[in-house]
Amino acid sequence: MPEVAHTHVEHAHPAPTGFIRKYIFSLDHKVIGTQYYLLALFSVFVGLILSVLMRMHLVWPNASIPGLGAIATSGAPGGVMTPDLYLSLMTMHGTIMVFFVLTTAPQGGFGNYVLPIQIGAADMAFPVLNMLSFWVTFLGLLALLAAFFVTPPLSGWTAYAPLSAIGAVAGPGQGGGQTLWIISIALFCAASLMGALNFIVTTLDLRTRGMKLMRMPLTCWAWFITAILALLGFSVLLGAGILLLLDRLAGTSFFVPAGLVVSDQLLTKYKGGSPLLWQHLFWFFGHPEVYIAILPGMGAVSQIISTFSRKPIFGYRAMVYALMSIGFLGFMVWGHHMFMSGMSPYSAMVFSVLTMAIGVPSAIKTFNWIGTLWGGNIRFTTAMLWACGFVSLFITGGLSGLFLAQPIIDVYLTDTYFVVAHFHMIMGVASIFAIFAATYFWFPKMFGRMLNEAWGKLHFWITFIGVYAIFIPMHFLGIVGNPRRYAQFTEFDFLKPFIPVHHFISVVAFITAGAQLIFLFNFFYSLKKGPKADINPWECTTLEWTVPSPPPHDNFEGRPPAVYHGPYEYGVPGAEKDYVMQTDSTPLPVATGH
Amino acid sequence: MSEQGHAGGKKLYLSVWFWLLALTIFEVILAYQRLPLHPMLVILMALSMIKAALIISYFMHLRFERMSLFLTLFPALIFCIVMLMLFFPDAIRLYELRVP
Amino acid sequence: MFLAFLIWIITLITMYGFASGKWSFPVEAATHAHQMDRQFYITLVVCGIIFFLAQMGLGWAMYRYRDRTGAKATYSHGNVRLELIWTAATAILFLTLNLMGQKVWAELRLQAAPAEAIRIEVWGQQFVWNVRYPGKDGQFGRIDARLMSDSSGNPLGLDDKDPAGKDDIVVPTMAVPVNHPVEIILRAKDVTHSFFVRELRVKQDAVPGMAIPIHFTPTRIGIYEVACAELCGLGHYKMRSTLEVLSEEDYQKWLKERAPQ
Amino acid sequence: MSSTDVQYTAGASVWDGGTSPYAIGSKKLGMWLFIIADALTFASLLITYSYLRTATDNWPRPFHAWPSITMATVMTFCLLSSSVTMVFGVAAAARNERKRSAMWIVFTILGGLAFVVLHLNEWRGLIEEGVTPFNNPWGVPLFGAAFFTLTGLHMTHVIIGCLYLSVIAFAFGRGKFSAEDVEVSGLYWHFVDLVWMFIFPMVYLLSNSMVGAH
Ligand code: HEA
Ligand code: HEA
Ligand code: CUA
Ligand SMILES: [Cu+2]
Repeated sequence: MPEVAHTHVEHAHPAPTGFIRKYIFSLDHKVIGTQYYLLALFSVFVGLILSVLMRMHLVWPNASIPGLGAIATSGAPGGVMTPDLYLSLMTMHGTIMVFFVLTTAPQGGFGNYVLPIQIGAADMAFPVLNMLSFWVTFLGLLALLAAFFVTPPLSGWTAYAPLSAIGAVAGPGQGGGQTLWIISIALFCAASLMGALNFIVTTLDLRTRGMKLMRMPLTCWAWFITAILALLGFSVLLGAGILLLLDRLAGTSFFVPAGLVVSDQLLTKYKGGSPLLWQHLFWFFGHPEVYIAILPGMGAVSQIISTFSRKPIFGYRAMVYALMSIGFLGFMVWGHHMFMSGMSPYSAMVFSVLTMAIGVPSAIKTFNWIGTLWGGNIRFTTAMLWACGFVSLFITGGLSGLFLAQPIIDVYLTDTYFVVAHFHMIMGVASIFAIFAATYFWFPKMFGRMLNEAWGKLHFWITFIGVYAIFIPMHFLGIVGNPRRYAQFTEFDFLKPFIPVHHFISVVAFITAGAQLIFLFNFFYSLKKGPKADINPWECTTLEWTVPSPPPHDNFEGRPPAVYHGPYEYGVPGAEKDYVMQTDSTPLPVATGH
Repeated sequence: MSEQGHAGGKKLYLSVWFWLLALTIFEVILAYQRLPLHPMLVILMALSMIKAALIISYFMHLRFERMSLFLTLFPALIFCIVMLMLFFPDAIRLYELRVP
Repeated sequence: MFLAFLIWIITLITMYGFASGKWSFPVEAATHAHQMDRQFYITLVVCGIIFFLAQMGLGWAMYRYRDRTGAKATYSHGNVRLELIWTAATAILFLTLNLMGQKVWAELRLQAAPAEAIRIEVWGQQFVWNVRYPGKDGQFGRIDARLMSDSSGNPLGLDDKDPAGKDDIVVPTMAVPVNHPVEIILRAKDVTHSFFVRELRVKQDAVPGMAIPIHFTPTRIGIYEVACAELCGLGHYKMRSTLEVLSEEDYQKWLKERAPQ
Repeated sequence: MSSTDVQYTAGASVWDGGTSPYAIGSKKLGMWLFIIADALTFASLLITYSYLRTATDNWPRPFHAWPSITMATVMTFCLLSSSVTMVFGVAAAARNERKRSAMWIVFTILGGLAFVVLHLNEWRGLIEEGVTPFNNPWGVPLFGAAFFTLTGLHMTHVIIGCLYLSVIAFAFGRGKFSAEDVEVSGLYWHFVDLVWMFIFPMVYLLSNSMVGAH
């Protein structure tokens, strides 16, 4: 080990004492991480309930749901949902899930909690910024929920202009609610930028002695690269959001062309803008965003699979390079969402090649996960089950992306349920599976107690079978041409034969959604009553397993550890245990090639 | 934080300032040369890039930092801006397909 | 290891679902439809094989290497040669697949419509379609947004001062002759819509402020439903019209019946 | 992304942890990253402007040598000069001459304020001529929209910068904050200056009344 001059930044703020400073406006990355996690947990259940309501409306458009009439008097008179309420539910479902669940839990939640510990730091680089970023996210969530109660917006999570830009003439939800939606997204952008900046600086500057870049756990790499994507992506979305807000409030017309006639009313206010411009700006952010949603999950899954296979990760360097190239290519493919938008057909060809190219690093990751399992001695804990489920779902969802990536096939499949199936498989459930895997894995560290494994497994089995049963049939619906974002399937002759399939999907969705209550119960029950967790229940090698569960205020109590090994030294021949901690200063018994 | 603080003397900064002003004046004069729009755009952008480079390297001290800082920050920014340029084929298509 | 079996079973059911033929595209009613479907099925086979191998491999690894008491995991950091091989293999596979598809796309979208194509304008608005034929003179008349009014029966705002517009036909459903190239010019009055006819394998957004041309040649007589495939507001789900592919004589008759006096 | 691994192989020991690989404080690195993000936000607006201009016929070119172009040049002068005074302020701070540093920063703020005042005056003139975000006397309403959005966002940055620098000058002069804090605020200020180096030619010079068509 070369001795490096040690100029570690000492932990500036002492442990706070009052309740408010300790739990509400806390500067401790662990508390903020937990806050993020709980925010995501709340949001995911809101999103889940919305999806259940959506599935109800799709198959029983005229049924009256008891109690709903009282909550949404205009959207559901007498408890019967209107088509516009359906679209609002869908918009909210998509927005909440993408922004407030998949961008918060894996990065803001686990990243915040675990990253500083894994690299041996006492906290994030900018604790105050960290706190701000959480609270601004929280404000964003409030604004979004408020939108739902003002006039729920209905232009989808992609908010295509002019529908989203011209105000209430375009539909009942396009008034104040849509404005709040944009404000919410803008706040979210600001918060994510603060968070991303903090993550990058922390990873670069606060690694402890010996924590070389190529010794960082893959989780840290994933969070780091995600932060870079977020920094570059959200800044563009922020610009786009400002412009859309101006279109709505200041009378500019960046995204609205002249001469619109909406329900026989000529809009003279707008002149000369371009709807495609919004789509470009949105997807320039939007595609990196979907990788923001999944890269941290990939990191966590790599960590978990290696740990429970008791085997070093297969091809550590290849995994790092694959993460980098996914991130890099991720900025060059946004046009695949716009093949049929009126975009130049030449651009479509370029975007198509680049999109298929992303399959290559993704395949490397898949192979290496399987390669890690291969020859291992696999311990099927609940966390491991979720991680393996993730790999299976990622393959399924990723391959359907290859269909959509070819414009000639996308002509038919775009905006059908095939797309819905694709993104639920890979994002809706693969990423969520990674969150679950991470939850079962880090819960003991975060809360000092173990989650119940038996319930966890039951939850896993139902969810795994459930999501396949929900989303595989959606591919078939796409193939027969069922368009997405339809409130009912009663108006088209060709759709009527497929209503039974929708029935099947809905029923399975209700069961699967119900099964999530098992998780909720397990979570809160174990929080209070679970068995106490040891320092290192999974016999894992990374730094967070060298500190007590839960870790003390500044993690290492002022004595940052030194690191001597790569992160995944399992099953080392000749070592006394079957794993070697990163802090273990004895050299490995065999030459490892590192 | 200290060693590079003294990297340049007053004189250096004043000469950078002078060059920035000179380039600005040059741009203004150029703008009145009745060039067609596109060559003008290219020249003006090139000049602005030089100005930006002067500000970044001297006023913002990047020249006196480690090369790695530059490599961390700017390739990503430049890459994204180049990517944003991919919007333009569409701007031209919009120009062609536009209806009043 | 139970999961391994489950993954195998799910894989097989999924593959059966795709292969059963119960879920297939609607009939092919345009010249390019066949090539398009073929590209889809080639992709399906390639992806199907990858899907099968990857899921089976995943399941096998989980089954074979489940926790065996006393056993120890093999210690390996990976194998660079193997990684290079599969990286190259997937790269070549994906690229070939892509290039095959690009050819069809180029024929469909990069080439302009043939000169003899019938030109029709299709207009989207919340939540109906309007179709305009140029009439005998082959010229579309002038349009003025200020005159657009559904209630007074002039949804497209035809300006009656323009003689070219006198014989324009504006109707809510459309018809085209079989085996004759058709060029459709997509327009939108208010927000973005998308013109979708399953059997013709046609889909294209209609964007306000732009006139987007697409072309195809129908090959099969029949009545097909036109759907809207881009979220356009609360009536999106019922924005329906029909497209009839007629024989040449029927088509001329159809036009005559609708020509303005 | 790919740059990081270049550094890794080249950088040897500084990347091994326990120290900042760039030998600068975290705050400075943070400000640099903020600048990258903010630069992209501006880039997205400038691209929007260029996109719309490319797609539009007869983009107005209303700016005459007097007053618009001249005033904009004077404003450029103000900003550039304020950048130099800021550099001197930072240098003084590094030598720990707190009072002198505060003085230079005050000059910087004055430069910024001069810029804002001139700019607002120009806005007023244009508004009197009938330019609004949705209309203007020369057709192509997007001209006003793009103009006010771009310059407005930039002016907001200048105003925020003035406030930020006031806090720094006041506190630093009184012995609070470190030289690094001054340097970091300087980075922000130079960045605001830098953005103007692009807005000035793209919005003003290319819309001066003598530029060729389209
Ligand atoms: C986490 C989120 C996520 C991820 C990771 C992806 C990944 C990919 N996506 Fe997806 N996508 C979305 C979320 C995501 N997507 C969302 C939300 C939408 C819809 C947005 C909307 O309109 O509302 C969408 C829409 C979408 C479209 C637009 C469809 C349309 O609207 O018409 C396209 C088109 O190209 C596409 C392609 C891809 C591709 C090629 C990948 C690739 O990255 C996939 C790569 C993975 C693989 C290829 C599988 C890897 C495994 C192997 C290859 C194993 C090989 C094994 C052997 C050979 C044995 N996606
Ligand atoms: C993360 C993303 C996510 C997730 C999890 C889901 C989950 C579900 N979604 Fe959703 N969905 C979207 C993202 C997501 N969706 C998006 C982006 C759209 C597009 C919106 C638009 O068009 O604008 C959409 C649209 C969409 C539609 C199409 C609407 C239309 O086009 O008309 C439908 C229809 O059935 C649907 C159904 C469901 C169902 C039944 C579930 C679930 O019920 C399935 C079962 C659920 C789970 C297995 C997850 C439970 C997870 C937890 C409880 C997590 C715990 C969390 C922590 C530990 C932090 N969704
Ligand atoms: Cu029209 Cu959807
Ligand atoms: Cu994408």
